Amino acid sequence: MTLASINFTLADGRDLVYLLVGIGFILALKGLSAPRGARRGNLVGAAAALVGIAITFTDPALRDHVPGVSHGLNLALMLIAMALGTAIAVPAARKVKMTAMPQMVAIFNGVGGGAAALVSITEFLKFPHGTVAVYKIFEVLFGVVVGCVSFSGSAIAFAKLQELMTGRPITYPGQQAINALVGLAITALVLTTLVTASVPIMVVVLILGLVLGVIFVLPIGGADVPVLISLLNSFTGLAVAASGFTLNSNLLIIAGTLVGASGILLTRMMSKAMGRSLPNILFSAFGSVITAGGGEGGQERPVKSGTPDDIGVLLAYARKVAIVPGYGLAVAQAQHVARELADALTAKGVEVYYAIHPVAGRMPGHMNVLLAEANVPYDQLKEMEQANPEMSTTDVALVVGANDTVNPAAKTTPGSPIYGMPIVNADEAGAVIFLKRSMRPGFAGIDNELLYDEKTTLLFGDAKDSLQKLVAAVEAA
Amino acid sequence: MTLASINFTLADGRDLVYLLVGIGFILALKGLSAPRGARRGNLVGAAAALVGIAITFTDPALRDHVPGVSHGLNLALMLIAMALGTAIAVPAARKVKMTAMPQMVAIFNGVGGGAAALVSITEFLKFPHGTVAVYKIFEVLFGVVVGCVSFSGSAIAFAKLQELMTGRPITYPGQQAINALVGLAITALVLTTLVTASVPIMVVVLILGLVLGVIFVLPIGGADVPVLISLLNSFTGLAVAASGFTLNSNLLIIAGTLVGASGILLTRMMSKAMGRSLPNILFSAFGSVITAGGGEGGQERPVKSGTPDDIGVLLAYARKVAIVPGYGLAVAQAQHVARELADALTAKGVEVYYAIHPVAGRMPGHMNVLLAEANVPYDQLKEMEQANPEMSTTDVALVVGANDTVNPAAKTTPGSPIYGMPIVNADEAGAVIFLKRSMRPGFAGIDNELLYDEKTTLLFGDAKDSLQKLVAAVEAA
Amino acid sequence: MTVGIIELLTIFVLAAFVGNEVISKVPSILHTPLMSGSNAIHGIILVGTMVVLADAHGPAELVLGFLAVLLASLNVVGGFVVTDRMLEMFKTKPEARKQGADNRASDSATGDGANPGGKPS
Amino acid sequence: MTVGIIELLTIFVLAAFVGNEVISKVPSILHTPLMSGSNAIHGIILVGTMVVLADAHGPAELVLGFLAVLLASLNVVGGFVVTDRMLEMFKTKPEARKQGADNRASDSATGDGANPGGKPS
Ligand SMILES: NC(=O)c1ccc[n+]([C@@H]2O[C@H](COP(=O)([O-])OP(=O)(O)OC[C@H]3O[C@@H](n4cnc5c(N)ncnc54)[C@H](OP(=O)(O)O)[C@@H]3O)[C@@H](O)[C@H]2O)c1
Ligand SMILES: NC(=O)c1ccc[n+]([C@@H]2O[C@H](COP(=O)([O-])OP(=O)(O)OC[C@H]3O[C@@H](n4cnc5c(N)ncnc54)[C@H](OP(=O)(O)O)[C@@H]3O)[C@@H](O)[C@H]2O)c1
Repeated sequence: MTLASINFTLADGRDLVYLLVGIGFILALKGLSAPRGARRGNLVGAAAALVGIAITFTDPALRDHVPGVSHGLNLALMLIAMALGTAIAVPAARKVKMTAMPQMVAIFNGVGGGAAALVSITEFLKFPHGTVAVYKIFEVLFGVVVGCVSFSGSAIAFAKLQELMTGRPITYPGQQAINALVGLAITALVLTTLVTASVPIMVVVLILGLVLGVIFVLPIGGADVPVLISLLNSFTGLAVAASGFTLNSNLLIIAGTLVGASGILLTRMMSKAMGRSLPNILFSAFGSVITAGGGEGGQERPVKSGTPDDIGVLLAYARKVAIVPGYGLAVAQAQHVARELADALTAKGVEVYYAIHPVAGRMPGHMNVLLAEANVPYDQLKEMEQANPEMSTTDVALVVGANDTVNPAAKTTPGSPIYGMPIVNADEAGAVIFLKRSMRPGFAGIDNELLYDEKTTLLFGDAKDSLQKLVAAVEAA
Repeated sequence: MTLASINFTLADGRDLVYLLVGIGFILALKGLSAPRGARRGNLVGAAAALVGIAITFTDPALRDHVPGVSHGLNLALMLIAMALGTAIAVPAARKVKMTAMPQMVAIFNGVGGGAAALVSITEFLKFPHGTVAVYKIFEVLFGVVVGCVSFSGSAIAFAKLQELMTGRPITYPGQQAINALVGLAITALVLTTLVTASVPIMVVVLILGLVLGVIFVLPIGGADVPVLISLLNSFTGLAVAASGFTLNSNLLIIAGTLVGASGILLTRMMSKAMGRSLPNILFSAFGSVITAGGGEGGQERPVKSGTPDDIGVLLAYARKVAIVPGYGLAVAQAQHVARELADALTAKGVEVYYAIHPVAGRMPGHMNVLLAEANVPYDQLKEMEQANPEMSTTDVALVVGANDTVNPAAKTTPGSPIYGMPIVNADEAGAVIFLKRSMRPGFAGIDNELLYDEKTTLLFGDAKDSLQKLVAAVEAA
Repeated sequence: MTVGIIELLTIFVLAAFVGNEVISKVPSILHTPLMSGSNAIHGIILVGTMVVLADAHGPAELVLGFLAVLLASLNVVGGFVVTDRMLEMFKTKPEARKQGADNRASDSATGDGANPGGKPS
Repeated sequence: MTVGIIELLTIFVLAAFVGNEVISKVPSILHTPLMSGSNAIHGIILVGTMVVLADAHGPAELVLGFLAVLLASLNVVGGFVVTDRMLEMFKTKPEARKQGADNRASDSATGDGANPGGKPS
């Protein structure tokens, strides 16, 4: 009796600590509401997670006598797995290039989904037969399916981004029908399992979940993948919440639900910024066809290209220059040189600002992260809404590796796939300069009229090289 | 066994409904984030409450056999009390004048606190002796004390606002010490009761709680009372949450905590808008001394007063006029005539806008409510932050029953009690007109230099009368 | 029984976060309706008073319970009615309002419903 | 046991509201860190996998449990480290940053800490 009551107090204390961990996670997310407290917030979250993990070592499951369980072995395996995980994750996370961030996030998300699915599977195997409430079985199956979809879906997303496979959408006839069929099969089998609690059927559900993840992601184009990752992130969150219901853990429910809700919201905000609906992103195999001439050669319309020296002079004698960064800047890692150019221009008395499109690059806020890395002063960074009114008084718009996000077709061509997406109005500036390597289109695979405009000058080459030449030219001017 | 499981299902269903009621309350509050959905939100909240009350009639407590309880009698009493409450509340709420809203809210808040306290008291009386966890006793005592403070505090607040007693702060020597003593006594007795669970001591705690509510509110000046009501609102919420812990009711915890959190936040936002700290509002007996000349006569400094006709001409030939409403407009119920004046001026081609100070009047957002009642077009309403930059290009600022909220002392006189409060910069307009009845100061009881400024003209009289004369004058001009 | 306390605490903490976040989005023009609206919400204590009165026995408990139900009914009914009255004034759409100010006479048919609050101009 | 499900559901609903409200305040420049930060948070499934592995018996359960702990550790550790790396770039204060851009040489002592990310200009 006394012992039981002590045990009880311990369990109670542990649950209280878990509540504090949950609060820590909420504070971590709240910290992200401004750049200022964001990093501290993340550290709070990490500390909370650490506390949560540490306190779990006091769980009676690690000590209570169960026939056939040797706690020493289990504990050893646990510590090995954790050490191994840390040993792999830390260097990987430390070394990854900023441009490869989306892949990294995809892989971490996938393993989380896998872990949640494994928890649910093991709990299923432990169910005593015939005595389990239907909703318990449902929680478990939900965790299995959603976790598996998240796992295999993230793996394919990773492969696409890492260019282990083509980034173009993979389509085949009857694709939607097949996907729907798999979905239906899963639903039917889940319903069967609710009644039978049969392990073999659960295994089939598990496999179908993995299959669904793959075929769900295949038709989604490489550049839509970040939106997809955010959605899969939300799936993992829901799978974790489901494990929380199964294990009666408030903490897992809170953490999982927070992520689930935030992922869905973030997905919607991203698709809105891209001017498209979520179903359109998921099911339209966007980018599978190149809709305009573009491509490698096409009909060779005339464009005006300039030398670094000409352009350097143009920039140095302008009053106001807007730098419009895009995906190419990220690929070329040209953010530091871009800042050097801005500094050189500022030194010449030119007013310089960066016009940041919300979905420039391949991740939301991609450009902000890069330019922050290059220590660009905050007051030079302008979000699209603030930048656009200034464009008409800007002398030169210097477009560095951006394309779709300055494509006027979004405003003028109702049939265009990007029609309706808000763009940076570089076309309203006095002159436009494009730094890119070729006439190839951007992510959306469509031609950009602005390239052929008479006030446009192109400077072909890698963005970093071109910028370096421009810095020299400006300093010489 | 079968019956028990049916009973269980009913209880489960009821709890689910309570969860939906809680969601309804959250949605009601979310509705208030924009005027558009606010009313629908409130109806959702009311409907949720109705559902919650209806489902409670299925509670087994209304049927389960308890020795000595005649459920028929109890149910009859319940229905009578509810009918009586509705019969009193509906007409009172329907007929109350807009200016008397704060009192009304105070009284509804007080009765809620009283109800929460009564729930806690009854639960305390029902405790089986010696077997109750300490935290259960604590929850109950918390509910009793906080509910009682809210009840008696709201009653005094009501009396002050309804002018059943003086609105001036009531102070006496050693006041703070006495309050602290009562607080300490309560704490000590609560601690004692935690151990003894003694009913007589609980009764003393109860009485002391009522006393604390009274002496806590006495030194708070009439015009600080709205802030106080918001705080007491939050107290009632917490008392309700405490009852929720006692009764194991998720719904009461959610509803009470929502209100508790929102009340505290609102209190802080209001005190910020008044440029003062919450402790200053609660403990400084603000407004007990008239700090500047002012009063009924004083040293009779010269002021310039004008006739309605002169002022009417001035207004009619201005290009841009700002109407600055204040408490006096509310008292005089002059909002409709103010709109008529604005319409008359607009018809003459004058640009008219209202400059709304966040704490003009006696409730937060008071002016917005009144002007919305008078159907003032939204685009003419400007919050202080938007209005101030326009003041320097405004020809005439027409101050209708406002005083403190246009007092430049807030900017210029570091010693002044309102120093630091943001104000509507009526002093920057080309000419200033005050509509008020006398030279008496506003709520803060301090003189207003702007009244003596050479560009200021006063029009003495009730705001509604004065405005009516101005309408006639403008139309004649 | 005691396991419940952690769940209740968790609900308390989460509700506090929800309240805080939701309220911080309310614009200051709606602060008075917010005050009376949240006031109405805590009137749901009526549910608690009903349960208390339901198994009250002896005159003391009956009187206390009766009073509690009465007070709580006042709170919840009055709270929602007062709030509705305030919000009624905000109901017209911005567009309709603007038009209404300009050409009020011709507009009364197209506005969303009658306009009991405002006096004719 | 079954009473618990309602509490768990309540916690779920409230957490969803909290997540929704908190996230809607995150500015778009922080969306990428938000994605990886929330990714890290669901790594707390590690706690669940630990409990599962703790009383696993038989090789099948042991292997599953081991894998689960491994995957979850990757998620939680990697997630927080990656997020920290991203946010590191946002760390300097606006004021310090601006000054830093203007007179970088004289400023390095007063800035808050070393600046490993940015190259010298
Ligand atoms: N940010 C997000 O969250 C997100 C998510 C999903 C999809 N997207 C989509 O991604 C697109 C982003 O638009 P964006 O304007 O930033 O980029 P973009 O339209 O994809 O264009 C990138 C341009 O950079 C050039 N480029 C590539 N490598 C370069 C290098 N090393 N040096 C110089 N130039 C290089 C490419 O032309 P060359 O090959 O000729 O050099 C290409 O025209 C939008 O369509 C958006 O919807 C964004
Ligand atoms: N809004 C809130 O939430 C809130 C809450 C608490 C406190 N307060 C405080 O209340 C004050 C509000 O400032 P305020 O500028 O609106 O008002 P105020 O400073 O209180 O001044 C009101 C003025 O209206 C005049 N007045 C009264 N009845 C009148 C009538 N029938 N016709 C014409 N004039 C009349 C009074 O002068 P005569 O007597 O000479 O006519 C007085 O000078 C601030 O100090 C604020 O801090 C506001």
